[in-house]
Amino acid sequence: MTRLRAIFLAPAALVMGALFLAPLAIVAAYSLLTRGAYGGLSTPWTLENWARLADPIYGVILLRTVAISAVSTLLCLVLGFPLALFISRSGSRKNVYLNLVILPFWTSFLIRTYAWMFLLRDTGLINTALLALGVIHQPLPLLYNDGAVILGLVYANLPFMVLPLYATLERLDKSVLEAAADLGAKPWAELTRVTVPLSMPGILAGSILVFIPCLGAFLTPDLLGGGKSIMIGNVVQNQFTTARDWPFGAALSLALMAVVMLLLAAVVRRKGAALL
Amino acid sequence: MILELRNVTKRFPGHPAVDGVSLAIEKGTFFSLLGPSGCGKTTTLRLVAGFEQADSGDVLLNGRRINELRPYHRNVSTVFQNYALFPHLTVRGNVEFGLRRKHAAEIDSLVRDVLELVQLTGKESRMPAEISGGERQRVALARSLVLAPDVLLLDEPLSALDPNLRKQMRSELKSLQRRVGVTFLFVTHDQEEALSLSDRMAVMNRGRIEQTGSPQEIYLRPSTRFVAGFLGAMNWYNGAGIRPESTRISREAPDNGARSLPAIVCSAVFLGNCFHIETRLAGGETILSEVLRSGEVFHPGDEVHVWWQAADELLFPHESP
Amino acid sequence: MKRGLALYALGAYAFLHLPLLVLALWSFNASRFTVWQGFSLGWYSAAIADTRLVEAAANSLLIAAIATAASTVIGTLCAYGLWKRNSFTLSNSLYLSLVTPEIVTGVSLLAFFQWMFRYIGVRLGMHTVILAHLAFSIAFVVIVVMARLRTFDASLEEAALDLGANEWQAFRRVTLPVILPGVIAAALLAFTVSIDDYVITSLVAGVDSETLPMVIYSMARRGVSPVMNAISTIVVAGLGLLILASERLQRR
Amino acid sequence: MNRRIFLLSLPGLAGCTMSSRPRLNVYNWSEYVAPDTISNFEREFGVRVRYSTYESAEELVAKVWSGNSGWDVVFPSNTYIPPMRDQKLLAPVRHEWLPNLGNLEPVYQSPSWDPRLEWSVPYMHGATGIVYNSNVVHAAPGSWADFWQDRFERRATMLDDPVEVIGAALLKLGYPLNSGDAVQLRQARNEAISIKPRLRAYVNAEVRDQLIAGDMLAAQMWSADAQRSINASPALRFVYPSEGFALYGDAAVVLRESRRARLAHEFVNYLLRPEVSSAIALACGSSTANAAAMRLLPEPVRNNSTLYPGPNLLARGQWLETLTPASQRLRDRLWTEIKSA
Repeated sequence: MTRLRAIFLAPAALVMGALFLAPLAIVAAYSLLTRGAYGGLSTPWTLENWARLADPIYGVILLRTVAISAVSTLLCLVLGFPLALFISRSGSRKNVYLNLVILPFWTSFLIRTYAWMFLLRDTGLINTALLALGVIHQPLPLLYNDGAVILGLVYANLPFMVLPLYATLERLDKSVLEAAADLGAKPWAELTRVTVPLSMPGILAGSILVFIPCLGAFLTPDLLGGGKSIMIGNVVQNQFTTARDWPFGAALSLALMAVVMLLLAAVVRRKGAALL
Repeated sequence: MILELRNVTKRFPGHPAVDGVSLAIEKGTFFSLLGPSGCGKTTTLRLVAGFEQADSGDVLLNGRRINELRPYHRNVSTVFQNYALFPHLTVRGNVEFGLRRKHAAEIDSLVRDVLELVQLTGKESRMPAEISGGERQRVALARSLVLAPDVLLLDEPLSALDPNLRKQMRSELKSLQRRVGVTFLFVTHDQEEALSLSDRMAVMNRGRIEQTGSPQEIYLRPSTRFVAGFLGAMNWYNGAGIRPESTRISREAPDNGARSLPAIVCSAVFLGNCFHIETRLAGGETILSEVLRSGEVFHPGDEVHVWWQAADELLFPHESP
Repeated sequence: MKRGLALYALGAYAFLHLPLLVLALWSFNASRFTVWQGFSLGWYSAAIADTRLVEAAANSLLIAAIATAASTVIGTLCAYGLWKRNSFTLSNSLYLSLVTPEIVTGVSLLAFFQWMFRYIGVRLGMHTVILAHLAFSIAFVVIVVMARLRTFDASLEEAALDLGANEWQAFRRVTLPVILPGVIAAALLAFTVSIDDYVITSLVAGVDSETLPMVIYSMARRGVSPVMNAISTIVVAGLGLLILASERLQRR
Repeated sequence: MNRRIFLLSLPGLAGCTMSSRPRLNVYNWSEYVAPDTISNFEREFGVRVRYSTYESAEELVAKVWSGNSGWDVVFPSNTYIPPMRDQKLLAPVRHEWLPNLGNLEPVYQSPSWDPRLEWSVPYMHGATGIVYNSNVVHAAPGSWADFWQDRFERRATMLDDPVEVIGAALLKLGYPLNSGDAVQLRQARNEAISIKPRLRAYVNAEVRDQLIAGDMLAAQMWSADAQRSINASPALRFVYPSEGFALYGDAAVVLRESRRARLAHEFVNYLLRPEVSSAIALACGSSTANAAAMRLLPEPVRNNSTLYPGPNLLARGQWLETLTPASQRLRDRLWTEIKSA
């Protein structure tokens, strides 16, 4: 068995080693270098980039980012769980329904975002419709605020919630649910006391898969939030683009990754279930 | 001996699960391993099946040492507690799973025969989720039996069934074993199952075998306090064990030389063919007696004498009480 | 309850598809701007005539197909191996790859490829994009497959071994078929992240490997053009029909 | 499904890699050539051109910085030319292979970032100003200070670019666009923060549709994008703010790594042809640096002050310069503060 396991793990180990860890080591080395005169990399080696992280402004931005990401994750769960449940219980059509979830995501992210902008803006579809119906008299400021950012994050990450949830819900033993019904559990009680606890691995996996990309998001706050409130992903992105400060960008992103890893470890330990 | 375990030990982190177990099972016997949960009986079974490797000692099948053989190289087969039927395969698919290297015609006749044996003819194309619990167990049995194993290993196969079905399957299992003549190694925590099914049995506790023998031997002459207590009810008095059915109750003290003690009736439960009467002795000990219903009737609070013959006392001189 | 769930799902689907409908509708608009000026297929003919767009769409599909196939196989095997016994290093590198901001993944891979190719002499191109997609989609596959394996009854596999299958056969004939829905879900996810990726792709792409998101980003920079709506509609409709067809075939 | 797509795509893949004709790899900003510019060159010179585009200068720099990107000709912004030269990424410009170099406008024959055109050949240029919708805004904004007025409250946008936002604030305060002075920069930050509540968003070209539809009254915008918006909606107007404004240029360079320097120069020379350059300027709505090409442009375009502001207006403009590391770092910190305010 050990040999087969080793054979099974070898390709992934090779890919992760060569295409992730080795490149990451380069970035780690970057974080110890100095920004060149024009934005490249140069010696001397220094810890200064790491020292700059002590600046409280980054902490504030990080907290804001975590809050927005947490709200988005929660909304994804609220929206995604019943959807996944519906798909997992729809018998032979479930593959079609599952694909329907994914389908919008085979258009480019940017195109979907522009479509949302078109829906949300002052002269957009939603405001026009509401004005025409006489529900409102002034266009609602739907675009360019945190609400629009959260909407965009929820929309962009919903499949990452639905897919793992579906994978566990689909597997839930029908007999368990029937037993629960047998024991007199009302549908709601069955859901909260049987289905939800049993699908915890999926809930956890989905939440992590949504929360993490939210933390790194930068285009959604730019396009739907109008760039008015910055998320930590923007700060990282800026270091590698406009600021051309790769060493600081490297230190910042490694620190961010460390924070997320610790968060992840805490969640995984508390819930007693790991993703992997 | 078709299966022999010689001084087999298996340690899990922290504790020995199987501790120096030796067993010898003759071909064609129905052999039970009885013990409380966590006693190491399932681990012993898994050592034979090949899912675990012994740390020391030998496992011999047909006199050949099989310690290092992978499960698929051992001619033994397991019926799992939850049956472990393959949910993506039909009944037929499950049964022919192990027959891959044979000719189609041969497979057909083998599958037909074994399904007939377990009375599943006509359900070949059902999925495991579409059949009843009893039928699932029969599929699990058929799937193993079709391979004609030297030993069939059964891991509490009746525990997943409801009580009525369990009784029925118990007798089916016994007659099936008689008919096919395959050696059964049957693991259970249910003494009644072990006693009623086995040709021979072993009682396990804390990774060790306490006693091996026929059901009668073990029931009537338990060699340790644990075995005595685990099989059937047992009263303890002054370090001696007395079975409830060996005790008698009367209003007056008997004068036949039996050991007799004054007691007060605490409860009397009518069980149809007998009464279970619980009495309390002067020292505070309680004694359970099983008395025939044709005898005298006692009520709680009655002052009585409990007595038994000294010959019926079970003594364990090597163990401290 | 059942009806409530269906209604809720309907609402969720509406939320998911509303932008899609908007952009599809928009692609039939005669005007370049977001004002309706009549039905037209002009943007479609423009999209099909745009060789760069078509080539990029083909590149995107090819990259996503190869990267998905590879990462699904490697990721499923890896999930299975980790399920047997966890490997601290490997599972933590997978976690880490998941929490790495895209730009960092992109920059690090670019640096790595450039450093490596200095010695091997190969340049950025299709292969580097595929490798990059493989690298960032494996973690998704492993996680989804693992979620499925967690509910897999290990005694099924022991039963297979017991019935004479060796470890590989047990995996192939029992474990894999049972976890297959999870594997398919994982593949879908990998395909989705691959076909939609812009940040990493744009960094590791070479002269021959422009993908659809890259072209769309470049077009969108100068304002939204209905041509990209048209090509998106074509891609989605095409893949949608493909899925429907394969579904039909499977059921038959 | 995957297998089928894979098989269908294989011939396409093969087609991409097999060709015996010499090939030139050109990496340019998006929408920076006319539809037939590349195909005409291919036909005339019997070569293949692999033409691809980038969205940001950073994307370009990230690729070419290592010196083995595979590209031959790229088009960096003027502020990137000195660093690329210092990093030894650029091949020297061989004037003898560029007979059309003389077509450039005099001012671009000797730009501040490369006075003798040793490393780069100016291509297009532009400026940053204010676009407003004259249907709704009756008093035209004339300065950056106007932008700070309440009348644009929540119906104006600025570019999502620290150079432009901090730059506009610096100019409003009367400081130089490229200031590296910490005090001036901090004041500019305060200015930028003070206008933030009145801005609807920081967006780039995407705001165009919303300007046309009337969601927004005014926007800070690059001149080429502004011209495209005006083409779509004549009610829009572009102004060069009175305090001054940013000027930028993009130039063609041949990378040192190129193994086809001669062909690369042929291509640059081809771009310098008046008819080619004017076609590009017309197709993209950008401002050519080529004087001969300008003369070929239709009268209204040539006299379009958005694209060609003329010497009087230009005198108020300030060329963007390569920032010093210290200034760059301070500006990034201030930008983060502005964005998170």
